[in-house]
Amino acid sequence: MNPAINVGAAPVATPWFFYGLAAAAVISGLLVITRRNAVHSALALIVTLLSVAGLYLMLYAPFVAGVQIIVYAGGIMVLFLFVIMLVNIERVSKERQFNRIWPIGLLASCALLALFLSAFKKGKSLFPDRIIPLPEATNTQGIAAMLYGEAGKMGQYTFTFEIASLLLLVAILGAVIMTKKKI
Amino acid sequence: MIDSFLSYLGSTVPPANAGNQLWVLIYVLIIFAAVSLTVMWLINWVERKALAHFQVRLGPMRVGPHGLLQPFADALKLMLKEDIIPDQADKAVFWFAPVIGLLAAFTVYIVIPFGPSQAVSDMNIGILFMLGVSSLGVLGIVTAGWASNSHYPLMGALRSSAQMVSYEVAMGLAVVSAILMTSLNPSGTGTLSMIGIVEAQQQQGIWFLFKFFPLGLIAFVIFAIAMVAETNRAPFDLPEAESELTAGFHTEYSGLRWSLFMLAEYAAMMAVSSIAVTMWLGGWLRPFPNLMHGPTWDFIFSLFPGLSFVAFAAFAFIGTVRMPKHSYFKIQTVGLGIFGLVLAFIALILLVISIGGYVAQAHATTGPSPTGLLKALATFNEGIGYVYWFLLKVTIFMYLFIWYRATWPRYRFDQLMKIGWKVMLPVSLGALIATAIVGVIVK
Amino acid sequence: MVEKYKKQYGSGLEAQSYLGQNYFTVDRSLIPDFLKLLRDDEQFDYCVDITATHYPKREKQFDVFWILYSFARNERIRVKTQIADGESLPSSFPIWPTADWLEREVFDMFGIKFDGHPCLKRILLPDGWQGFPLRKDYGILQQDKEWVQINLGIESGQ
Amino acid sequence: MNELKDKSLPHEVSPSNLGSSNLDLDTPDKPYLDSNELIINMGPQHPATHGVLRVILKLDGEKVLGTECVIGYLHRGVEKIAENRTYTMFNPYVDRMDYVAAVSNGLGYCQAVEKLLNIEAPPRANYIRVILTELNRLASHQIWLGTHALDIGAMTPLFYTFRDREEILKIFEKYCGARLTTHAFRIGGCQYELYNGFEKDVKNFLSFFPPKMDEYEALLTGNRIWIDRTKNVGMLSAKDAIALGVTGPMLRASGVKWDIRKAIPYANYKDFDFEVPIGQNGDTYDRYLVRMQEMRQSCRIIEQAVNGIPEGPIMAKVPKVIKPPVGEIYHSIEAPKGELGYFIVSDGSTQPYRVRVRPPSFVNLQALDTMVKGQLVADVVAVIGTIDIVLGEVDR
Repeated sequence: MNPAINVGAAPVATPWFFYGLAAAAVISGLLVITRRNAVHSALALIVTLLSVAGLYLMLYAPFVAGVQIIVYAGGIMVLFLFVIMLVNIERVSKERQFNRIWPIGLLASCALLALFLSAFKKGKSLFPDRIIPLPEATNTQGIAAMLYGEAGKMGQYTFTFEIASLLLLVAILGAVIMTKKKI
Repeated sequence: MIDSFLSYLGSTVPPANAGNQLWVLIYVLIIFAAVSLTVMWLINWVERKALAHFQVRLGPMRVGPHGLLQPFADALKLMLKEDIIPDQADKAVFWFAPVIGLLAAFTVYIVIPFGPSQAVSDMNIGILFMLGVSSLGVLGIVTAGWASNSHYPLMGALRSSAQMVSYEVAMGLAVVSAILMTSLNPSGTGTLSMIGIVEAQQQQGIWFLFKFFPLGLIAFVIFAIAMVAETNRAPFDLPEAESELTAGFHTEYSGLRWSLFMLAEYAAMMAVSSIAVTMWLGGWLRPFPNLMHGPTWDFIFSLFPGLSFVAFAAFAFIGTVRMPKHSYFKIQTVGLGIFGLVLAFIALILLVISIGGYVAQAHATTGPSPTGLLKALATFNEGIGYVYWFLLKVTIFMYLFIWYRATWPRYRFDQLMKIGWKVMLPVSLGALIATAIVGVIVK
Repeated sequence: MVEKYKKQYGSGLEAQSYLGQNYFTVDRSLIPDFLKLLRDDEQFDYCVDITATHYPKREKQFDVFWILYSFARNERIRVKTQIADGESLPSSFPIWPTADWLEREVFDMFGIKFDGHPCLKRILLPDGWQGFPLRKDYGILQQDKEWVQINLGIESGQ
Repeated sequence: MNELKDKSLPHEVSPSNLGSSNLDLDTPDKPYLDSNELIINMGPQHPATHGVLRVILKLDGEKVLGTECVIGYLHRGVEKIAENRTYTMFNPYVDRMDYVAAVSNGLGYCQAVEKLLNIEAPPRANYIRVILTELNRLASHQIWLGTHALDIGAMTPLFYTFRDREEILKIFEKYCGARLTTHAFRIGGCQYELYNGFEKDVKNFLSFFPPKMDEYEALLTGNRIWIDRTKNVGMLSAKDAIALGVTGPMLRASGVKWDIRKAIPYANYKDFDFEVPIGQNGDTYDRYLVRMQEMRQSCRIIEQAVNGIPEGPIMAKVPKVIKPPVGEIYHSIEAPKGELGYFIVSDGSTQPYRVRVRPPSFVNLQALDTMVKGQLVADVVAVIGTIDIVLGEVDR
């Protein structure tokens, strides 16, 4: 929340909201990987996703926040829960939670942390002139323009976007074929 | 603080957009109280009475005249009832599940536009927010079913999650086709804002229900079916199918927690009805706002709220007169009479406000804009008109919910899924594509 | 029909009639074959009921009845056989699936065992029940007394 | 279900497939996608099991792999009671078996004892018996319709049927003082002469009831959801039905035109002109239609009977002390639920040596497993409803 980025727009809320949401996201993120009970993990993941949605709102990106809630919290997580509920919880809770390659995991985490730190350090010099500060009223349109284009012109990401949707379609068909024995 | 309170009166944007935090708080409180009360008292009573009369029964008759106080008695009973948490249940999740459902159901009301400025917030992504948050309601049901650690609730939860995820797709597509229609505005851009959608209908001079006939109607019907499924009401009440799963996901719940589920269910019913009204039935707009405009028409339509209450009061008085003349019914007779008087008093106030609004409008056309009381009356008149027409339309939907429940048997799970995926989804997709094509041609 | 079977089975089979209702009294050894014959050759395809009667003073204590009906002939007959206590009968479940519960009930009430029944266990009474209630020598009062003494801790429920 | 239909029964019946409704709870079938099978206990306290039926369901998700009925929760030892009562004293007990069709139970018992005594009830008594029994059939079918529809989720028909059943119960009450367990008949005829205005009451009912039936049908017969929920649900082919000993409307819905009132007429049913409605597919919808048709046919019978009640005595000459000669008799009638039979063994004393009741609900309930295997949980409820059981009769 650098006020300098969003020139002319009032801050959505006080920085305390940011700290609150960030803390919620981090804590529930930790709960996701430490809870033995899979349903608890899933619920914690939902809290993480909602906190992140809140962060998007603070960044004047309501569309992304809305999509985050609909797709992840409302859709995917419900399916997650659906699947998890069919699993025998008692058996799972007796199994080992972490596998043996934790050193590699630790290494990866350290690398990620380093990446974050460098991004944070260099962020100010990297991003300001590349981020287009969009006021809330038009950034949904902005996303649309990038994805679909406007005034007869193809958007910046139209092709990539369509490729992604095609990929998803293929994935769906694959899933159907794999599960259905005869069509 | 008082300045802030007064200065906002008559504002044309919702308080959150005006940055008026005091009014945000007031609105939230009003909406929360009003929704809880309508759900707890009015809808509960109407549903029981209407259902009873469908089924050649009388319904509640004892607590209060014609059972008017029955919902309060029930609420009291539920609050005092022992709150049982099963021994094997996952206690934390069990405790939290109804809260999730309730939160989701009530958060939605933030963006529901009862009028152009009668909403907490006019969000840019209003409809998206609404669909997203209302889809979180299923989490309450799923976690409740799982946390009960019992077979029937688990099956209810499984059914409910599958059902909601499936019907959300058709629902979303139907909504998108209405959103497409907003892009035919004179201004040329569509909107996701709930207020913007209603305004688009006003600007285009047609409810989206009738736009591109029958495309708007198809989308509306799809939504109207999907919203019944989303709220787990008959004939799609499989997650709580009484005769199959005893009570589905809330089998193990009792007392206050159970009543939270009921509250959430009814609040969600009102919320989805509000979406339908906003998207297709012109939201807060009164009938024919463009054809029949002018002070006289405004006045005639502004009499409706007052006249409705006159009708309610008349019903109450007729009931008072027809009450059996027996000492046993004395309290009830007096109570109903007082209730009628209260209604008549409300009717009087509403009529005064509408007349005051007419006078103010007449003043405004002839001389300088009115101030003081007259201005306040005009403002109230306008606001009451908006809220009245909006709630009237929502009421129709609420009544339909009850009607469905009295008439239809319950679908089976596989049939429900088949309808969701094989009928509703293609039809709504087709309607969406057709709407887009027609829209491009028209534009 | 009667003559045919009399010839075939001889003394093991006796055809009688009482108040216009026909019944065969057959020897226990003929039981599965004769019933199967009735179903296959005489079209008695509907087994109305299977039941028994207890005569404690007789040597062969039980009369077991099959009440059969033929849709094609619109005729109802009974088959009756006598067995002693402890003897078992072949199950008629393979002939008429409806015999499943009917035989279970006979077992439940009389303790007559049916060989080849898929799951011969008590049906109306709880699994742990003692004795067979429809036997004539079943002590109702004694049973009742025992139950109240164990479960209610009182001397007698009567 | 299709597998079962193709199987030619009863001659190649395989015991593991048909009739034996005994779950092997310890050895699960092959797991599907490694998901665990669910063993669910439906009842004895469950809103849709019509009393105290307990069905243990083995489920794969929502699909039913097998069922086992656990019955006997309402067992009162009626048959044992009979051995300790005189013939007359036992008469009221039979009303308590199928308590929604008490009159039919009484008719069956009285006629069985009459047969044993070799006496015949006088024609006037027979007419009264027919009228009351058919009224009772209507009442029983109304309860079936209401509860069946409620199980499938339609709440309203329940109240409609109970409203109209009330009129029938009023007639019973006026006739014999009781509404439910009527004990309307006596061995040898009827105890009570018709009250004044009986014919008028019955005729009023006959003009009142058919429009109400149209009302039920308006709610259900053409209802898309009702059809979806009942068509092809709980299929029972004619061969299966016969092999399982299923009788009554269930057998007729499977396409077997067999009604004891026509096949082996009792009372004076052969005097009346009525049809025996049958179904084609043997599914739940056909059973619904058959029962609805039966109700209309019952109205026809009542109409003919009430217009032709002869004068005369209502009791045959029955000895004061009923002491039938040694012998055994089986007599059955077409109760609303199927063939209700009484097998009475007399040893020449005043008490029956053995009374065996052949309960239609009990035998019909056996078909549950065959009918629901491979279907969904919701269908179990529909099928229990369509079998039309009364646990008082199943458990006796």
